[in-house]
Formats: sequence, C-alpha cells, structure tokens
Amino acid sequence: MTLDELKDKIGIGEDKVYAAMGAFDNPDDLVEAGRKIREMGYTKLDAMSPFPVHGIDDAIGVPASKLGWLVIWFSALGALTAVTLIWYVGAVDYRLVIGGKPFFDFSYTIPIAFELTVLFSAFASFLGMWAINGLPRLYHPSFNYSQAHRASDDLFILVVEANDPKFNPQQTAEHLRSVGAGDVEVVEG
Amino acid sequence: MAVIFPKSSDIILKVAGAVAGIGAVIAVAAFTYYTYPTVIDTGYQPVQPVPYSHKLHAGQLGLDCYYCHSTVYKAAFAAVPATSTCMNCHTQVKKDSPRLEPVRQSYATGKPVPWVQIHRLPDYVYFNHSAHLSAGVSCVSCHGRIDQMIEVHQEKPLNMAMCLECHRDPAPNVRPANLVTKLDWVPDRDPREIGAEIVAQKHLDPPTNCSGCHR
Amino acid sequence: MSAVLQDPQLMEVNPPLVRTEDYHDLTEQISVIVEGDVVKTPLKYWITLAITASVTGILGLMLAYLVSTGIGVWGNNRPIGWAWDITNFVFWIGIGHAGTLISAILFLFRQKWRTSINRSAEAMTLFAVMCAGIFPLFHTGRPWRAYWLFPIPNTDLNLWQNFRSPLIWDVFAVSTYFTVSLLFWFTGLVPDLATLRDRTTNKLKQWIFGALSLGWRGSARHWSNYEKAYLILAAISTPLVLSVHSIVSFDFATSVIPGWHTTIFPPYFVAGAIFSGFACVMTLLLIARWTLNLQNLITIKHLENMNKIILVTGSVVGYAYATEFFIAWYSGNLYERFTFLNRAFGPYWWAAWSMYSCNIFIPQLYWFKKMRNNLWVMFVISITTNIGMWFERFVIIATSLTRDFLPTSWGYFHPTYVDMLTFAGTIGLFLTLFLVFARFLPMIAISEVKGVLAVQKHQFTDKEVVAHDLR
Amino acid sequence: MSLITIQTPNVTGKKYWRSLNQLADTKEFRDWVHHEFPANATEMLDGNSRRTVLKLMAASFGLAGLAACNRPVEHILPNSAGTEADNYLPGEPFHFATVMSIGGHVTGLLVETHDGRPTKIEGNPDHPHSLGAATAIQQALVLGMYDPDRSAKVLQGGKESTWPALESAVQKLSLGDGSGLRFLSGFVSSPTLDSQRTAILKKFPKAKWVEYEALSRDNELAGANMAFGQPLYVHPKWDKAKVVVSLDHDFLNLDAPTPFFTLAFSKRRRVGSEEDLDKMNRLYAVESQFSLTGANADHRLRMKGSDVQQFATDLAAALGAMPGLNVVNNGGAADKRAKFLAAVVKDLKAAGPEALVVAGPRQPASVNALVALINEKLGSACVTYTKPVIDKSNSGIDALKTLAGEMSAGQVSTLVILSGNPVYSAPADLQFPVALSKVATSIHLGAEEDETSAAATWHIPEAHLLESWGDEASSEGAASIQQPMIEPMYGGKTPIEIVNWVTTGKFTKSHDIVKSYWLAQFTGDKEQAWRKALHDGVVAASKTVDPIKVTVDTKKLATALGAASKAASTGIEVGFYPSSATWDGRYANNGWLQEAPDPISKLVWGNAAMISPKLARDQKLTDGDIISLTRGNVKMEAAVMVQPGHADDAVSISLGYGREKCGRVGKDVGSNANLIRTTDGFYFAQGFTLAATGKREILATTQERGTGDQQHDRPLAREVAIDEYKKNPKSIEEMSEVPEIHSIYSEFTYDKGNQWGMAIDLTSCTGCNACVVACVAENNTPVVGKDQVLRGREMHWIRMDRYYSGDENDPEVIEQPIPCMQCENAPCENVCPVQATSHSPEGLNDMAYNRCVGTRYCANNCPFKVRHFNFLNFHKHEPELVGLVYNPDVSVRMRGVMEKCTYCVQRIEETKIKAKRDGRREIKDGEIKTACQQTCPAEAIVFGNINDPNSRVAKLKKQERNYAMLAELGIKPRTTYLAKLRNPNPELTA
Repeated sequence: MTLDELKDKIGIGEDKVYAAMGAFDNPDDLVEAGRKIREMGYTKLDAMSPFPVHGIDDAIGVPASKLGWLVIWFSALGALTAVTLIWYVGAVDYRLVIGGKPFFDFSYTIPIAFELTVLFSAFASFLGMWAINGLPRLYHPSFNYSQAHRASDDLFILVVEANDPKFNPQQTAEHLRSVGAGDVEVVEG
Repeated sequence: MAVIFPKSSDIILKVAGAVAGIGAVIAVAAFTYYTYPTVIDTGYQPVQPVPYSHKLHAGQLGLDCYYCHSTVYKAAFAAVPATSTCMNCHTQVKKDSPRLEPVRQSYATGKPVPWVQIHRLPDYVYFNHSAHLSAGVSCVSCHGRIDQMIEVHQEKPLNMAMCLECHRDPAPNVRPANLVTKLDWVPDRDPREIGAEIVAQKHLDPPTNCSGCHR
Repeated sequence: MSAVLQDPQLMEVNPPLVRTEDYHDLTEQISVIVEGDVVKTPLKYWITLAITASVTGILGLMLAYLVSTGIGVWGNNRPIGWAWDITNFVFWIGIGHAGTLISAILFLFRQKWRTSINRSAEAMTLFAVMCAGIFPLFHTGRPWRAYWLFPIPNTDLNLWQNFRSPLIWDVFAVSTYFTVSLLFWFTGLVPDLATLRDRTTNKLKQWIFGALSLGWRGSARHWSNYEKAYLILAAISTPLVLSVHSIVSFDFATSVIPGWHTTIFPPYFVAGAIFSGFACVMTLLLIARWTLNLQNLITIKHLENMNKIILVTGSVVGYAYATEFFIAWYSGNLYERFTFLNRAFGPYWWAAWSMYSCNIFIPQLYWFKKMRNNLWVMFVISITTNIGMWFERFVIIATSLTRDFLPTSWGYFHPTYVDMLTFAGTIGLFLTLFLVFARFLPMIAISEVKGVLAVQKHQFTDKEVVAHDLR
Repeated sequence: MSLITIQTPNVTGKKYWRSLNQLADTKEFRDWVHHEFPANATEMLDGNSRRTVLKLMAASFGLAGLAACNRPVEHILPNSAGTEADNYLPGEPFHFATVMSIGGHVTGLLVETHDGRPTKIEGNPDHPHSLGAATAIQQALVLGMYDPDRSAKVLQGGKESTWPALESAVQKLSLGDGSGLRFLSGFVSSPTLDSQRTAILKKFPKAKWVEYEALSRDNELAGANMAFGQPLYVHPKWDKAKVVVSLDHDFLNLDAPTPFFTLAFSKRRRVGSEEDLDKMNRLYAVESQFSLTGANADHRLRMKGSDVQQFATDLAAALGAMPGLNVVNNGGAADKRAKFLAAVVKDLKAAGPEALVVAGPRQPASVNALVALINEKLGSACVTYTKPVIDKSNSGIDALKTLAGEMSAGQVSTLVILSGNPVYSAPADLQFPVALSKVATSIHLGAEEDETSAAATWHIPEAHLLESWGDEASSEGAASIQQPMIEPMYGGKTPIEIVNWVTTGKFTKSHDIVKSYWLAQFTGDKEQAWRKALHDGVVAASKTVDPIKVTVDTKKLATALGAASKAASTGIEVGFYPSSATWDGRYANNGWLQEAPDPISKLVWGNAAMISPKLARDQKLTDGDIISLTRGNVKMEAAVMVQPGHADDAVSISLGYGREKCGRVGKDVGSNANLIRTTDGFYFAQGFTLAATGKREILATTQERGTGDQQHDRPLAREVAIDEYKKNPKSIEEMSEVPEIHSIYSEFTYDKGNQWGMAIDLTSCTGCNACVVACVAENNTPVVGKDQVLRGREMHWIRMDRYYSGDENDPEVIEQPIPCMQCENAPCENVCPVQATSHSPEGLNDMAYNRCVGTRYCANNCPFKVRHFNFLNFHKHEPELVGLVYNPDVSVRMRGVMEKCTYCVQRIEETKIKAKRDGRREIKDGEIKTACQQTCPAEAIVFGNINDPNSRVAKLKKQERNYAMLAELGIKPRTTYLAKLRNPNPELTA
C-alpha cells in the first residue's frame, strides 16, 4: 500500500472529512432527530451525550452489546482455574497429609473457585468493555467539533459519519439543520 | 474545543504499550532464570589455599573417597581430612613442593588449613551422609564427577526440589552399596532397573514429609 | 441504566436534586468542588487533613517497630493468638461492605436515591479494604515471607499453599474484593473524568483527566456497552460482597474453638458488616454534608432510608446473638455453654455488654421517625454502632480464645500502646484517603444524576422501560 | 572406653581458652575451636551451625567478602592432627558417666556431649539411685556450666587479683598445729575428700573441719542417734511398703534432690496390669505446706510443722510403742485429726511388716527418733539403717554455731570455705559476716562471685561439676567417680585441689589425687578397673555398706524426748523449705530452673510466703500483697500467695531467693528467707508477727490461679478410686460421651510401619518437673523471663497442668503433663495457610519452622494450646556462650515462627538411620525414648509404636482406664492418658 494509506491506517494521515455533526439541548429532541435522519436513509449514525439517552439506540440503530457472552466464558474459566490449581497442588505436585483429609476434595475448592469466577468475570467485563469500545483512544476526529466539549456537560450531539454512502457534506448538514440541530458543522480530522 | 492530544498520540500510545509489555515479559523471564537454583547455586568454585586436585588423587591415583572423607559411612557429616592424613603420603611424595607449603605449615604448627567450604546446606536442613550411603546413593548424585574436577566446584543445585526429586523416585540414583564411591561406574544395563531392584530389596522408602529433613 | 433511573414508581421519592433545573447547573455544582483553586480550599479542610495525615504517619512508625521487633510488641499471647489485629481486619472489611452494597445492590434494586451517595460509598469501600489488608499482612510473625501466601510457582521449594485453610480463602476473597471494587469504582468515574477534562482549561489538568478518562466521548455505542459492563459488575459485586464476609467468618466457623465453631456465622457476619458499613457511611456523609454544604444532594430522606436499613440489620444482628445463646444451651455441649455464659458474665462482661447495648438496644430508637430524622441522633448512633461492631469482633475473636477447653491454659489480653496506635493509625489512613478523594475527585456521579434529572424533566411510561429492559 | 580425654594431664600441646576475654578475641577462640575438638572441624562447624554458636564463631569463620556468585566464604578448619579417640565420630553425640550430690543425696549422671561440648545431662542407668532418671535440677546443671556470670577470676577482698598473688599468700600461710585452721565445707560425700580430711586432721591435730548445709540429712542422723545411740542413715524401702505414712517428708519433690525415692515409690504405684491393682500402696501425708507428696497422697492431714511432733507422739502412743506415752486426743471422733490418726493406726497395724513411717529431714531429731520407734514397733521390713561411711561427727547447725563462735572470738586465723555460700545461707543469729571479718585469712572456693566471695579475703573460682575430677559415695556406699568432659572454662579449681594446695603448699591436679586414691582401693588390673569405673559410672569395687541390726533404747529415748518436747506452738509459724528451682540458692542463676514452674503453686521467677485461705481472709491478704514477718530482731518482707490446703496460722517460704550478689539471672529474684532463719528455728519457728506493708508485688505463675474445682466439671485429668475402678472399669470412659463421628471425608489411614504414640500414666506421675526441664534441654526451647511469662508467653513444649478440686482448705490436687497430642486429624494442620505443619506417615504432627510465616492460626485452633509462638527473638539477649549448650540436632527457632513438641523427632530419625545402617528395618520397642520419657523417675511416660501390639505403649493403651482428652472433637489424639487411680482408706472416705 502507499505511504499515505499506511499513515491513514495507523491514524496519522492527512485530515479528511469525518462527519457532519449537530447539537440539541435535550435528549428527547436528539432521539427524535435521530429517528428522522435514519428514516432519510442514513445508516452510519452516532450520538454523543453526557449520559446514556434512553431510546437513542433504537433511533439510530446501535446494535445490542455482546459483552455478556464474553463474561460468561471468562467466569467459567475462572472456576476451572481454581479447581485445577487446587487439584494439581494437593493431589499431584506435592502430596502432604493435612489434618487427615484427602489430598483433593471438591468441598474445599468452593470458596476459591467462587472468588476466581468473580475476579475473572470482573476483568472480562471491564477490559472487554473498553476493548469493544476501542478505547482508550486519546484522539478522535469528533473532538474537532466546536461543541464537542459540551457533550459531557449539557449538549446532545448527532453524528452522521462521512463513510455513510449517502453522505454529502452540504446536503447532510442541511438535513441535520432540517431535523432541528444547532451548530451544525462538517468536522474534519 | 481544543483537541488535547495530537493525532499521533494513539499510535505512540500503542507502540509504548507494546514495548512496555514485551519489556515486562523479558524482565520476569530474566528474574526467574537468574534466581533459578540450578543457575545461581551451581558452579561455585572458590580458590582453595592449596590447589588440591581431586582429578589427580581420586581420578588418576584412584584413591577411594573414603580414604580421606573417612566418616561418611558412620556419621551424618563427611569429614574433611586432617592434615596428618595428607602427610601420610606427602612426607615422602613431593615433600618439598612449594604448593604444599600450607599443608606442611599446618602439620608443624597445628593450625588448620583453611579450606573453603563448597557444598553447603541451610542450618535447618539435616542431611545425613551415612543414611544415603547405606541406601546406596552414590557421591556422584549430589557432588557430580569429583574425580574429573581439578579444583572442585558445586555441580548440583542442592535445593529442596532436587532432594524431593530423588526422594520421590530414588531408583535412578540407587546403586549397589559397594559401588557408591566408584564415581566412574558404568552400569551394564539401565541403572533405573538396578536401582529399582535394590529399592525393592532394601525396602527403601525415602521420606517426603517435613520432619524427614527439618527438625 | 437509564432505564433504572427512569423507573417512574420511584419518582415519589423526593428528587435527589431539589434546586438544580438543568444539566449545566448540575455539572457546575459538583465540578466546582474539584475545580476550585487548591489554595483557596477552606482552612478547616487543610487542618483536618494535616491531623489525619500525621496519624497515618504514626501507623507507619508502629508497623516499622512491629516488623523490626516482633509480634511481642502487641499484647497477643498464648492462648490469645489473635486479638486487635484480626479484630481490626474484620472491622474494616465490614465497613467496606456498605459501599459495594449501596452502589451494587441498591443499583440492582433500582434505588434511585443511591446516586447521590454511591460514589463516596464506593471510595469508602476501597479505603476500608486497604486498611483491612494491612492487618492480615502484618499480623504474621514474618511479614517478609507473606508472599508465601500466594500460589506463586516456586521451582526451588516445590511448596504450595494449603487450600484447606480458611486463611488462604481470605487471601483470595479480600484481594478479589479489592480488585473488583476498584474496577467498579473506576468504571463509574470515567464519564465524570471526561466532564472534568472538557471543562478545564489548564493544560496539565487536561492531560491528566484526558489520560484518565481514556478518551471517553459519550458515544451512544460506547454507552450501550458501558451500561452492560456496569450492570454486570454490579451483578457480580452483589454475591461477592456476601461471599467475602462469609469467608472471613469461615476463619472462625471452621475452627474447633467454642465461640468460633458456629454455623450461623456467615449470615450473621454479613448482616453485621452491612450494619456497621451503613453506620460508617452515615458518619462520613453527615460530615461531608456539613463541611461541603451538600444538603440539597444528600437529603434527610436519604439519611432516613439508611437509618431504616441500620435498624433492620441491627435487629438481625441482635437475633443472631440470641440464636447463639439458644444453640449453646440447646446443644448441651459443656464447652459451648460455658463459653457463652463466660462471654456475658466472665472477665470480659464489659466488652460483651457494650456490644449488646451499642448494636441491639440503641438502634431501636430508630423505630421513631423523630429519631430517624434527627441529625444529631443519627450522628451519635452511627458512631456507637461502629464502636459496638468493633466490640462484637473483639468479643468473638479474643474472648473466645481467652477461655477454651483446658482451664490451665486460660489467659487474659492486655493491649499495648502499639495495638492502640496501630488501630488509630488505620483510622487516620482511612480519613486521609477519603479527604483527598473528596477534594480532588467528583464525590457525586455526575452522569448518573443527570440521568435522574432527565427522568424528572420528561416522564416516560412503564411500557418503554420494560421494552428497554427486555433487549 | 572412648574419651576425647581432654582431661588427662599427660596430654600436652593443647590450649584451651579459659576466659571470656579470650572468647571475645576471635583468634584465640579459633584456636580453641579446632583444638577443643580433636577431630576434623568440618562436622564441628556443620554441627554447630545448627545453633547460635555459628553467630558466635562468625567472625572467626570470616563471613566477610562475597565470592564470585555472591556467597559468603565459609572456611572448613580441619585439625592438623588426626582424631585421638578411635571411635569418636564428629557431630555424633558422645556420653560420659559422672556423679553429683546435693545435701548428701548422690545420683549418677550420664552427660551427652557433642564435639566436646556437654549438651545434655541424663541419669546413669547403671547407677542404683538413678536408673536413667534425673531430676529437674540435675538436668539444668549443664546450663550452669555455660553460665557467663560464673566466677572467672581470683578475688582478694572482693577486688580482682591474680593466681600468683594467691599462690604467694598460700605459701605464707603458717598453719602450725592447726589450732587456727578451720575448714567449712558442704555435706561431704566424697571418699577422696574424706581421706584428705583424715590426713589433714592427723597432720594438724588442732584443726577442725565443719560441714554445713542449709538443707541436709543431719536430723536423720541425729534422730537415729537419739533412738539407737549412734548416728545412722535411714533407708526406707519404698517399693516394699504397702502403707506409707509421711510425717512432713516431701520425699517426692523438695526433700529428695534425687530421682531415687520417686523411682522406688512409684514401683508400687504403677499399674502395668490388672494384678498390680492389689499391689498398689497407700500413702498418708501429714504436712504444713501443700507438697507434691501431699498431692499424691491418698489422704492428707494439714498441720503446722511444729505440731507434727505431737502427732508422731500420738501415733507412737496409739500403737503402744512405748510405755508412758498416751494420746493427747484433741476433739472427739468428729475431729479430723483423731479420725485420721485412728485410720492410720489401723492401717499400719494391718500392714505390719509392709508398713512404713517416714519423718522429714526438716523435722527435728525427736520426730525422726519417734518414727524409728514406730517402725520398730510395727516390725516394719521396709526400713534399714547403715553406719555412715564418711564421718559425720562434726556436721550440722551446732557445729557451725561453734565455728562461728570461734571465729568471732578471733580463734580462727585461717578459714577455708569449700564451695557453698555461708554468708548468705548461715542462720541470721550467727552473724556470720561479722564473724568472718574477724578471720585473718579466709579462702573461699565458689562457683560464682557471691555474698561470701565478697566478704572473704580470698575468692577462688570453683570448677563446675562437668569440669572437675572427684568422687561421691551414696549413703549406702555405692561410689562413683566424677569425671569432667571439658577443661575448666574459667580455670576453676576443685575442693580436692584446694584442700591439698592449702595444706601441702603445692598444687596437684585433682585427677591425680582422685586416681591415686582409687588405684589404692583397687585390686588386680588397677588401670583397667579405673577405666571401667569411669565408663560405668559406678565403682564395682566400692563395698556397699551392709545394714546393721539395731533396737531402740526406749529409756534413753524417753528422757531425750522429754528434753526435746516443746510447749504447744503459739503465734504464726514460719516454715523454711527447699526451692524446687534454686534448692538453697546455689542454682539461683539458672534460667531453666527459674522458669520451671513450682509443681503446686506454678510460681516462676521468685518465691512467696505461702499462707492458707483462712489466714488470708483473716489478714485481708491477696496474692501479691507484701507482708513483713518479724520475730525478735529478725525481720523480712515477702509477697504472699494463697495456697489452698495450707495449714492455718503458718507461713511457708522457700529458701534460695533474694540473692544480692549473684549473676544476672538470679539477682534480686524473690525474697531472702535466711534473714529470719535462726539456729533455734532452723526449719520452722513459732511466734512470728505478720503484718501487711501495703506494698504489692506481681507474682508470675504459668497457670491461672484460683481454687475450687478448676476443671469446671470437664473430664480432662480423670481420676477414680481404685475400688470403684475394680467395680466398674468403664467408669473412666463414661466420664465423657464420645459420639460416633462420621467424617465427610475418607480419612487417612495410618496402619503401616511405625505409628508413634504415647501413653501417660497419671497414677504414677507425681508432677515433678523433670520432663519439663528435660524437654527444654533436648529441644533448645528458650527462657523468656518473668515479664514474658506474665504475658503468657512461656515456651515449655511439655507443661505440667495442676488442678485443685474440692474444699479449698483440704483440696485434692491432680497433675497432668501436657505435650503435643499429635492428633491424627490435627486441627492445627487444616488451618495453616502455607503447609508449615503437616502429618508424617508415621503419625507425627510435623512442624517445619523454616516454612512458618507466623499467622498463629494453628495455635488458636489447638484445643490443648501446646503450640508456642516466638513472639520476640528470645535467643537474642542470651549470652553467646549459652549457645554452646544447644542440641545440634534441633534447629533454634527464630522470631515469628511457631514451635511445638514433635515426640523428639530428631531422636526418632537418628534411630531409624542407625537401624538402616545396621541393615535393620524394624525399631525395637523402647529403642527410641523421648527426652521426657527417658528422664521420668516414675516411668509415667511411655512412647512407642502403637502399630506393634506387643509394644509397651500399645499394651498400656489397651487398659480400661486409657482415655484420650477431648476425643469428642474427633481429633484422634496419639497421646492418651491412663486415669489416676487413688487408693483411699474406706474408713476415711465414708
């Protein structure tokens, strides 16, 4: 591939259009607008809000989270690890008679098995969440939006990404305004 | 708003992360390796006051270990010979060799030759030479081919793992009792078989519980 | 989560934010505490911090003395092998529990009022567990060997841990508990850190908050995964918190010592933990409410709810005491009977009775609404409750040991000044950490409260909530 | 006979470090290190490095500089010359026979040495008075040898001087006909010394030799003198007696500094099999203080020491022993004393030749005489009399009185004090210090710089028992030779040497003197006989004195008694007792003994004025209140301790405390009873006034105090009357209900090979501390000091539990030794997080000190509380020299780790290895003896393989009275107890 492509790939390429973004001052308008824009046939949509806005997922078509499955598997792994460890240590690696008890017994693996289950699933959900979200990511084109900093305060922002087949800077911006967005900008980055 | 981090920051972040990760792995690996008993404990070869060659005495001249280390069959500790033992021969042989000066000194003055100890176990370990020899464990098993060392060095880690390995499966290290000091012994068949027979016949059951070695 | 915050039935609860009309005011109100010029922080803050910090210093000295000289500097003896050390351990772990409980269990039960206190409650959990952790580590005769308590592959010794020992279960339980609480706390913190990042103009702060908030930008996709993760963490923290104190109680329940050897311990300990934990949160909130003027965020209603929980758990604990006595008598076991009579009327009667009065009798005042709503009353009771719960642990651990099977090996425990200063030191450490937290991080979960605010402004219908939950 | 004979003087070229300053000098010390040990020093190093001695040597072994791979350089210092002792094995233990005597009681000892260092003292199995057993005091002697506070230099007028100076002084002595020459020695039982004495008295006709012991057998001899007209030793044949009546004779503990009495007595107390039940003897004790004898008695009557004479008289009268005596019957049949007397009389008569009455050495001659009369009247076959082999004509309190008189009168120009500490121990009214100051030249030979050495003109360091040549002959004549294991560490001298030196002016080593004396006794191959005597520890040739037939001269006795009879006692009586720890004060500086709890009061690190609960109530006193005892111009202060079962209106206090000039350990411990001890009230005196001072002192006991039923109805130490046991052997078992315990686990089975177990017979156990100290010596357990004991941190691996039961005025006492029970399902093992304690296939509860992290969870979970934690580095403040006493086969535990009894696993392993070397697999029953078992004079502790049905322990465990403490916990203890059987007189129990 060319150098530019490579640069783009690793995220230091030339600036180019990222999206058209517009702001609303309350969640209901955002949801409403989101639904309208989608009906116009836009597919690559996103929103930015200071708190999770109820209904937005339906409105702009955010898929349900897959995190749950990941966690299930890891919790199982946790329990397995515990039991295997205790069995290996007691019954295989060094058999010591302790209190006349058997070298291995399930009864005394329960507490640790439980704890490791919890520990593993906690890590799975925490790290998994960031991984799926593609975070940490210090730079993001949307930060170039003039109102981006209010997305964590009191503004609700609708984003139509440039890689949307139907995207056209002027036209899309116009659409955004038409659904009542303020501060509409075509953001590069 | 002003972008806080430049565009390139993420790739830098990724690279840095990768480097750190690899670094950590290497560090752990190195630590494990350099603190590993077989690495840290073996090969200790201090300079002795007299360059006594086991290769010469035990190897070529064929002195039995027992000649000098005379207590091994009866006592827990293997004796380092008294100067007089050396002088049994060295009053005739090489009696003017300058390298033997310290020995002659010691013999005359009664001051000991300050040999440097090589094989050493912690204070809380109670190793008994006589027990192991009577079981048929050869010197080689713990000290290596002393008869091939000019100056002796520690060959085995002598750590708990090593003791346990043999206590759990003595067969490979057990040989007929009369051959324990025969360091160059070459078994005619699989030594494990021979060992297994002796273990069975002597009912050897080396302890692996704590008080076997720690009191 | 939004769904949780939008559960209409709960709107009867008087709203957590009485004055704030819109999101920005809210942001302002909370962030300003953090953003205020450090130099301009009220003097009373710095004085308090100085005091607590120096107490923490004493903790350091005591531990150094302990490690350099030996456990003998404490009052522990034969037969009382465990005394203040493990008492303090269980005490602190218990305190920690309320935090997880408020943030996780109340979350699952859709208790909206938690939003104003969950952040500080979680922080409290972390700090309490830190204090707790000190004791199991330093109560060992050779702390420099404490790493033997973890299953680190050791090629040299070929030695492992004894997984039959409740102490090893403790090691796993406590470290898991700390880790999970930390993750839970941090997850909740990230959006607020983003807020701070976006508000500040100071380059350094931008970098710090920028890094800490991991580039959070409030994308709808992110929120959806975020909510799921938060829900899961809350869901696993709930059984975790119950398991931790159960396992702590195993230290005693699985032993043979009369007074320890009791099957009732797990639920009994958990109830006690919640009881003491809420009391501790109460103490802290009342102080914070006063010093940082959060009357509108932490309302009387919140406090009253907590008082109700204290009343309930307190009574559960009382019931547990009663059961112990009954079983001791009913078992017909010579040693059991003696132990419990000895507990109430033996040389340690004073400890036992201060525990009974603080934990059972005093909280009964909360049957009266007047008492539940009186700030002074609740402050005093929150303190006495914690005293009582400390005594409970002491009574169970130490006094059971003083008189066990063979009368010839009976003894008595006299704490030394090192015992006392070490405990005081951990309190200092706890408060220091909390003060620092309260000043430099948002004490209230901004994004969550905004969610609640949104609900107030726009009524949603049940149907939507259900629909939302289903998917 | 293999010796590292460092003692034979003809072995030359050896250098020994002789003082601490040399010890400090590492170069000198290094010389010692490899000269002291004739064989290669390798083993010496390894052997010693087990113990703090390595620290001691660290400098000399240059633990400096790091080698290539960061390892400290450790040198091996083999000797230049080969080993002398042919079968000496470096690092392996070596035993030497020797002998010791306290207050005229002689016991043969066996000393274990490692590479030339004495490390442990045991009884000599070949010696008739030991048979392998040893008392607590005897075993602690070895620690005394390494005591860094021992006298190391010659003193003149209390100031440091030199040997030459002393020598010239000795030369200058003009003894003439000896009119000014006096010797003051302890109770002489050494034939050599006696022969020297005879020679001297011949050479200096006017010289006198006085024997004085603060606690001695003088009254025994005087009593015989009163009864038979000649001084005789009394030899009770305890094992022959069916009924024993002890008149204030604590022959099981304080009054018997020898295991011999217990040995013999317990023969009739032990129940090996059913038929032994009928052989069991019955013991009546009459005493003031609650003693072990009283505790083991089937019936006990408490009365003031001074009332015993009346009781003896009544007893004699009731038996019609002598015309003119009649019973002074105080009170009617309801009266306890009268009932007791009647029962005793009946029982004694019934027993006839199997009856034995004994009087205590602290009872006056008259009581001893009456007892002789009674035994004769009863026709008792249980007592014999022998003439003293060694003259005793000038021994005892009167002799000392005369001497003191002469001294103050200035008639004594030269006084030689051979060991002993008269300034401290002489009766107060003799004003001994004053008298001593009147003597021109007083030469004191003493083991430590004590009160006397400060007052005498010359002080000479005395060699320790284990450093000196000598000999002792038991009162029956069996002689043994005392041989050293090590050259005097401080250049000390022996009495024999000093006597010879002073009287001849030239110095001869005691080895020569002793040897020449004995060679003269031997016939045939003298050298061979000599070596054999050394080896066996008893001189085969020594003629045991034959008992003589004597009859009481009643007329003489009657008059003598009339003279001796005292008015009925008035006021508070104070009785003086030996200390179970310091005896008469000579062992005050011995930490092992100071920390060994008194068998009854459990008091450590000090003495106390023992009083009865009633007296305490009357005077409103509680434990620790300091009282003053005044009588005439003598006065002392002491803390009181309430002793259940003590006689009312009487105070008992043990001697040997309150030493003002003493080593670091014993200085100012307890209070000095000698201050109120006078010639007219030597063992007990009436007419004291007791007053509270308002001051208090904290008394350290190892057991919670208190009276009443201390077992709280728990079936821990179980006992039953013998008849009841015969009726219902199950009665013991029925004391606790052990439910069928079903484990949820498949339990580990111990059915193969050796399965170690122990049985402790509470019937024969008397509760003496021998096992406790034996364990300390064998297992290197530290001394922690009074402060730590007060905090409950004493470290004894085996402890002696004492329970009172019944009425606080006349309680019964049961003693129970508690070692680790080695539970098969050990609660301690389950809870250890790091597997520091686990089970051996042979059923031992192993403890790996070096793995322990010190959570103390195991100790908490131990129902018997036999696990001991090193709360501090208890070895840190020990003088380095003390490190030399440690047993090299046991690691010294560091701070922060748990330690416990392991059935002396080091001995088990050694024996197993030895067996392997000999090509054996099975261990013979009794081949392994734990330290506590080995020393027990009553053979109450039996250890062995419970898997072998024929082993002693297995047989004992089959008995019906065998029970496991707290078995209901399902812990399956390997140590079980045989319940205590008492043999009460039905008439008194009814």
